[in-house]
Amino acid sequence: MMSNILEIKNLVVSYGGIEAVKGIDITVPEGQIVTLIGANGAGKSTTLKSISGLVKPKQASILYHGQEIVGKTPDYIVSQGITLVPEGRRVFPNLTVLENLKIGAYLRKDSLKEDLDYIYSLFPRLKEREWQMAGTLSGGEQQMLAVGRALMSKPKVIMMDEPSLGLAPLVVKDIFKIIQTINEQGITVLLIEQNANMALKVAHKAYVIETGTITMEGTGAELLANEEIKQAYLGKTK
Amino acid sequence: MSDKKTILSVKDITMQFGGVVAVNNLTLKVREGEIVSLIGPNGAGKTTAFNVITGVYAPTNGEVKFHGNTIISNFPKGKMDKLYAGENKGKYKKTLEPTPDKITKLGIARTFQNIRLFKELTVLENVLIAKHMRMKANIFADTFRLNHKEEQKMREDSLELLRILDLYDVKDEIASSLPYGKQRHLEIARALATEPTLLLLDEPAAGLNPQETDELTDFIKDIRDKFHLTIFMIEHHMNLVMDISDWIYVIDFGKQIANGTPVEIQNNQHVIDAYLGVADDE
Amino acid sequence: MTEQKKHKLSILFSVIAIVVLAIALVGVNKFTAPTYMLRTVLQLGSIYALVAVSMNLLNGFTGLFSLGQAGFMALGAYTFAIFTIPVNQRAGVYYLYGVADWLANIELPIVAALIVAGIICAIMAAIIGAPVLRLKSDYFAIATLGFAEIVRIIVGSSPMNRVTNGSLGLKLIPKFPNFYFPFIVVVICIFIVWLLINSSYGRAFKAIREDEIAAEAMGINLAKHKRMSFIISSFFAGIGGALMAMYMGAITSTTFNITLTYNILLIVVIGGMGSLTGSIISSFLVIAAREWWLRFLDQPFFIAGVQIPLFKSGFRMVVFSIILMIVVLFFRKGIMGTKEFSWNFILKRMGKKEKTPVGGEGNE
Amino acid sequence: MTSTAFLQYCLTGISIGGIYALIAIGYTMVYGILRLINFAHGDIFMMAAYFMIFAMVDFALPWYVSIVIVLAATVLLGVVIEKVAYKPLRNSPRMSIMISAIGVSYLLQNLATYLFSALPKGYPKIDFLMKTITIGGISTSVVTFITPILTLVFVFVLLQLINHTKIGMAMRAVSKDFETSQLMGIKINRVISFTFVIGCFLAGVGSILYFTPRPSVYPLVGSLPGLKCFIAAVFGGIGSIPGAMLGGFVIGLSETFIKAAGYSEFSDVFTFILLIVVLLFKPTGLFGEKITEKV
Amino acid sequence: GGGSDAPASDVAGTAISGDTIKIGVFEPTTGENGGGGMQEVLGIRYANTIVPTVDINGTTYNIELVEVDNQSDKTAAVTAAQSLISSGVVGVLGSYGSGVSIAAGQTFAEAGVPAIGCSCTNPQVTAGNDFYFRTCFLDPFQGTVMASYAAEEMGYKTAAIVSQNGDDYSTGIAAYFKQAFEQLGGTIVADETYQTNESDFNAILTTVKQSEAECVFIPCSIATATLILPQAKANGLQAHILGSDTWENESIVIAAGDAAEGVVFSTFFDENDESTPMAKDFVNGFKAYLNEDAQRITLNGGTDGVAAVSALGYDGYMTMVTALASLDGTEGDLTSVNLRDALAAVNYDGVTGNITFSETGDANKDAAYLKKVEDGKFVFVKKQIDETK
Ligand SMILES: Nc1ncnc2c1ncn2[C@@H]1O[C@H](COP(=O)(O)OP(=O)(O)OP(=O)(O)O)[C@@H](O)[C@H]1O
Ligand SMILES: Nc1ncnc2c1ncn2[C@@H]1O[C@H](COP(=O)(O)OP(=O)(O)OP(=O)(O)O)[C@@H](O)[C@H]1O
Ligand SMILES: [Mg+2]
Ligand SMILES: [Mg+2]
Repeated sequence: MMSNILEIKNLVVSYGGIEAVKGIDITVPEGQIVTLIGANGAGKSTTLKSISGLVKPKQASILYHGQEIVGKTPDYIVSQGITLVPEGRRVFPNLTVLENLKIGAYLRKDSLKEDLDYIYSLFPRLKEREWQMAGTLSGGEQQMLAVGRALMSKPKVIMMDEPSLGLAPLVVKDIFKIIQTINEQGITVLLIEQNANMALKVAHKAYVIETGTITMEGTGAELLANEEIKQAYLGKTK
Repeated sequence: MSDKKTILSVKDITMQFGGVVAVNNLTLKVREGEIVSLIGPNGAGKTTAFNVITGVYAPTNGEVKFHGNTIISNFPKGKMDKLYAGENKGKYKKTLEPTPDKITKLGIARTFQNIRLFKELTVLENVLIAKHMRMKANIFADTFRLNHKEEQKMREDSLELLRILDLYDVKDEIASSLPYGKQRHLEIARALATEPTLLLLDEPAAGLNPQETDELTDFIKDIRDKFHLTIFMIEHHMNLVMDISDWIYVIDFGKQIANGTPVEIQNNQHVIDAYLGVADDE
Repeated sequence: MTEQKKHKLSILFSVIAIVVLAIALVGVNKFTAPTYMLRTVLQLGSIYALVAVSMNLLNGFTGLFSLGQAGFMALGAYTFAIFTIPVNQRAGVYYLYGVADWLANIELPIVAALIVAGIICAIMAAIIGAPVLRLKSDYFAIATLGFAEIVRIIVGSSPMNRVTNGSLGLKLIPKFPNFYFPFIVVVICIFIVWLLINSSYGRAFKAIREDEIAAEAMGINLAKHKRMSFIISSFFAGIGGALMAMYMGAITSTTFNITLTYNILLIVVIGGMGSLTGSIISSFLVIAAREWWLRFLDQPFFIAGVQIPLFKSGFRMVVFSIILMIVVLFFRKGIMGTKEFSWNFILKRMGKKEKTPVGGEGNE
Repeated sequence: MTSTAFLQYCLTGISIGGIYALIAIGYTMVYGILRLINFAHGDIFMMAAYFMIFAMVDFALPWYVSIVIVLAATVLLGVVIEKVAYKPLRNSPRMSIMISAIGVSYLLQNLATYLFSALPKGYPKIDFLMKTITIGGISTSVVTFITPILTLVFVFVLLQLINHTKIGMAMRAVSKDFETSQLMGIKINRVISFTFVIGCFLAGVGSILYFTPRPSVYPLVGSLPGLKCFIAAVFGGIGSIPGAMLGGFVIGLSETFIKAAGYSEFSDVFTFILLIVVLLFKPTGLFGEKITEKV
Repeated sequence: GGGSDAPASDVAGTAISGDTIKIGVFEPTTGENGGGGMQEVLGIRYANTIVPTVDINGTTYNIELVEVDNQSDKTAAVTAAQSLISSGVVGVLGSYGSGVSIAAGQTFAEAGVPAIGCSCTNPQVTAGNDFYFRTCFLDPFQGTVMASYAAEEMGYKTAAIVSQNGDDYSTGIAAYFKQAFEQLGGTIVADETYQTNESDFNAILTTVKQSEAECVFIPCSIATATLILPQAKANGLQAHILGSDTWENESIVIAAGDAAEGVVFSTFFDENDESTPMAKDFVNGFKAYLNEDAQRITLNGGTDGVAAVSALGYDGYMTMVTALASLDGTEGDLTSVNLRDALAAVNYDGVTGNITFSETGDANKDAAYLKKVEDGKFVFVKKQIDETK
């Protein structure tokens, strides 16, 4: 039996009275890829934000390696090894591509050279734009940068909120490959994707969230085969 | 090729940001009533091309014609004269750099890659604002309600539009409180309210799940027919693109690398290498 | 149906409210001593309400952060004063340098002078607006601040001696012809701004505030609309300045320094950027607090014959600044946020009660 | 104008410009990180002067101890203000913080009046700063001479700090996006406090240099320099440290020469016109970053 | 005041009721002139401790001071004045700084409450206002005095002027000085102005130095004086510095130190003038009053020196009390309007000289004192009599 690196119990989040997340339970086993799928506004991003401390849940217990992290500040949570690739890229527009990558490794004290080369090998486009201000990158380039930046922190758990948004088909495939590669290196991945097809394919475990509650869970393959899921999230099959 | 009229014609457009050549001698045509897609790798210059067509950026060089009239034209000047990387330096002698509002008035509307609604205003207000441009009354008449009838009509038209686009129920909601998919719809509704003949959509399906993307496909066709539009669209969802496009342009590094029908594009090796990748096994 | 009914009810309520307020005003006039502080607070508060509303039109509704209000008020106040000081008393006012020849015999009626003051400001706004409005956010703010200071210094400078009386300032400016005068002017002006804001042009202003790029993509001519907003705002700031001159009876250029702008900004933000009713409410509250309710803090204060140590001259402003910060802390978006006062709240309650007996009404 | 007079004006202009620059840098740094025009900055500068009076007059401490104490107290004041008046408003609209800043400014002015009376107090003499030195025909005090030099040194150090250190990078990141900065593991409150520490430190230094040759302190003494330095910061492009420095020197020199030309009445008018003209050509100031918004 | 809807003759005014008479103290205690204003208030408070009651027709009334801060700001001044009126004062003392007095003048006139300006010297304060009186001399006189001192006494041919833009007090005196000095055959070689709250005067002083003026006349606030003197010294300015009445304030000497040496200014009051023994008593009494309480010393600028404005404040209060005592009639028809009439006829021997009021309400004072700073002390130079009176 694998140990759970993250255990979320009864997470409730409300924005000014409106409950966006209504008591969900999620367990993330160490070294696995776990994905959350669900319609727009279901509360997926809110869940990730709660884990990383950006949103204060109304009620919850979030255990990381058995340690309670609810109420801790985001910088503390990051320092423990949980990184988030935020929704909407959020690169630092006034920093260069290189600086964005460096700031991803803000808490690290060791040499960055190797990791930079690794990121550049994943996204050659970023190498080309090393000195460009991140704010002027195209949408897709910014998305690559956001993923690269998160990887720079050498996390134990990486949470990605729609990493494939706005990427060209080729790059989307790359992203999923990267997800699998880093997972093989031992990093736990918690993934939100609209591209449910791909996400379920790579996921060991998946949750379906609808209007703030979990309606289904299982292995990626199980959900991929589920008729309801096909109907609601997978669209017309080609 | 059909014999439909060309509504938009982009000629030799180059857009440079200092040394960065975002769009490079791009030439393309959009014919009336069609749905034309613009695809290409990230950073290929698609959004920039849209920005040039809608007047957000004045191009470094080139010309844009709409309904046969030149609406934008420029040639490299000043610092750009030295940096210019294209080949058609002397071809366009005129300088015509209208602001985006002028372009919109001519009948070209757009949506944005990153949704840009009037966030704190209601859905209805968002649409009404788009109608403002077509209003005849001046500020005095409008303030003192001398144009009561016009205002009334504006309101009715807007509500009608919201009804058609399935946004009537949320008309009094604050725009930013809508779910993402609805916000995309509202952006389109708002663009339609400017009464365009050409609609530019920049990644309308970004952030939608496959199911919602399918719905969008039908929706785009619907509005094209209902409003007699020509649609020019940037998209990375190939299902959507291949499904509804009459014609597809592919660009890479700012240059056109292919154009043709969906079937042609899907089988173009060049495009597969640069952009599509090998088709999935399913 | 319910929509319309609601609308009608709101109008009815508003009319009733206005009548009640008017009666209250008459009551204040009739039943308080002419020296009663409330009267002053109401008059000054209403003037501040007008300038705050005019600033809000720019800052809150069009998203143009202007710090030039004091300059336009100066212009309005001086224009008004120059044309209304009684001709036969001009020699006394311009006692040191004399009065310019062209000015010596012009005297306008009060209302005409008010309008002229507004128009001069509007023209000035049109002139400086063309270049300055190209600037963005804080750069626009500093440019307008600069403009205001330029106006203030020039108005008080020696080459203007025979027109503005230079540093010596102007006095014997006609005071309000009666108690109601400022209220009537202010109500009319604010009503016009209210109409404007709720018109299609007003919506265009708000669009610019929300997102300039999107607004432009919707066909809104940014330059033109910003200019209109700037001109109209300045027009009313000018009238506000003129009313201020009437209220004070004597002005010098230092009256219209940057602190005045800060004070107006403060009122606008406390009331809520983008809320007219907010600006109005906050004007009265701020003025009443500073000029009236807190005054006792400056006086030595005794409890059972023992003097409480903190209370002495200057304490009032210390307390006022602290209150200011506390208010901002608790009302982060101002008292009203971007909302206007509305009857919806009451109407909703009424609606609930109504539903049971009327039944079918609500259903479509 | 004789050449000694010309030199005299130059020296005056550069010296006052250096002080403007120091204060303007404080404005610019705080603005850079919080998008806040810290209206209270001029009053912090004023408070620093009162601290010096306490240290040297009321407690009769030697100048070298006093300077340390003054700088420490000023920095502390700035950090406390940040914690009490700005930090709780971190997620509020920009304007609310601005009003809080105006509130702090009023509070400091009124508190100073309330506590120390509005009458001017003499600023203590720091002898070595007031020594007269003679260079090329004009004599001037040490302080006039070292002000611009100190300013340049500080600017150099700051630029290194901001562009080439981790904390500098963190400052630039925080200035754009609090949330994402936190996600990088940056302690944003610490970074913001640090910014105030630097800003107030420079205000403290500026205060010592300013009041030594102008030895009179009253509660409103910070308001006009405050306004001018704010203008200097905008002039150079708010957010830019070399810009603030340049703005300070330009304003110091231009107002000095306008006064020299006999237009003292209009010196501020000229300064503002200069500012507006510069902005019309460079809408974000001389060195301001162009706000390129990707559409 | 003309132009108002309440001509002086038919305002009702405020009536005295009960056994307390309220006197308003309308002074700046914060803002630009907060320092000097406070010293005037101290004079008034001291006077109140000396004469806390007044007998009118055999009835004894307590006098209560109602203090209000006009913040040295004209807008605030009007409301401040209004708040005094609404608290029921029958007479007002103040204000330091002419601008605020001018601003509030009409408010007092309309309410029918007489005001005595203690130290505000601008003619505009009383001109056209039946309810404003003042106990000090006027700017034209002061300007003339200083000009004639410069031109005749010292024989200067050239002079420079430095004044404050937008300040009626400063510009007013400067203008009269200029007029008088030029009439006496001198030339003004530099006429400089500065903005409110300016604290760097190096450029202006260099210009003055360049103009080679023999003397420079600087009518300004206390704060400005303390700033300008050391800068003038550092600048090596040789011209003789002449000041105005505001300069009689020990805090200037304390703050400016030896930079103040040699400065000459005009003032209302000489504590060493033998001709008025009252002055001696006042000075001693007032010093004792200040020393009673450390707080008062702080407010007085950290010394027990007697500022001229304190003396004028004292005289203002005493003049008011004298007028009150001269009222006849009983409770009910003891009104502020009657007090105004009583003031118009008052005759009081004060520490700053005899006080009677002219048609316009100005004290018929014909003497100014010139003083000089020597060894950190104010030294009497001469008494200047106004020949035009
Ligand atoms: N800051 C906020 N204030 C108020 N409501 C919010 C806020 N953020 C999210 N919400 C609401 O909470 C709900 C859940 O939002 P969330 O962003 O978690 O959804 P999501 O599942 O990530 O959707 P999407 O696919 O659109 O990203 C939505 O209804 C949204 O409108
Ligand atoms: N203002 C600018 N300054 C500098 N470079 C820019 C600017 N705007 C765009 N670019 C560059 O131009 C190129 C084209 O950008 P554009 O946004 O048009 O790409 P795109 O084709 O829309 O890509 P995506 O599919 O990722 O949105 C990018 O490499 C980008 O970095
Ligand atoms: Mg989300
Ligand atoms: Mg794009």
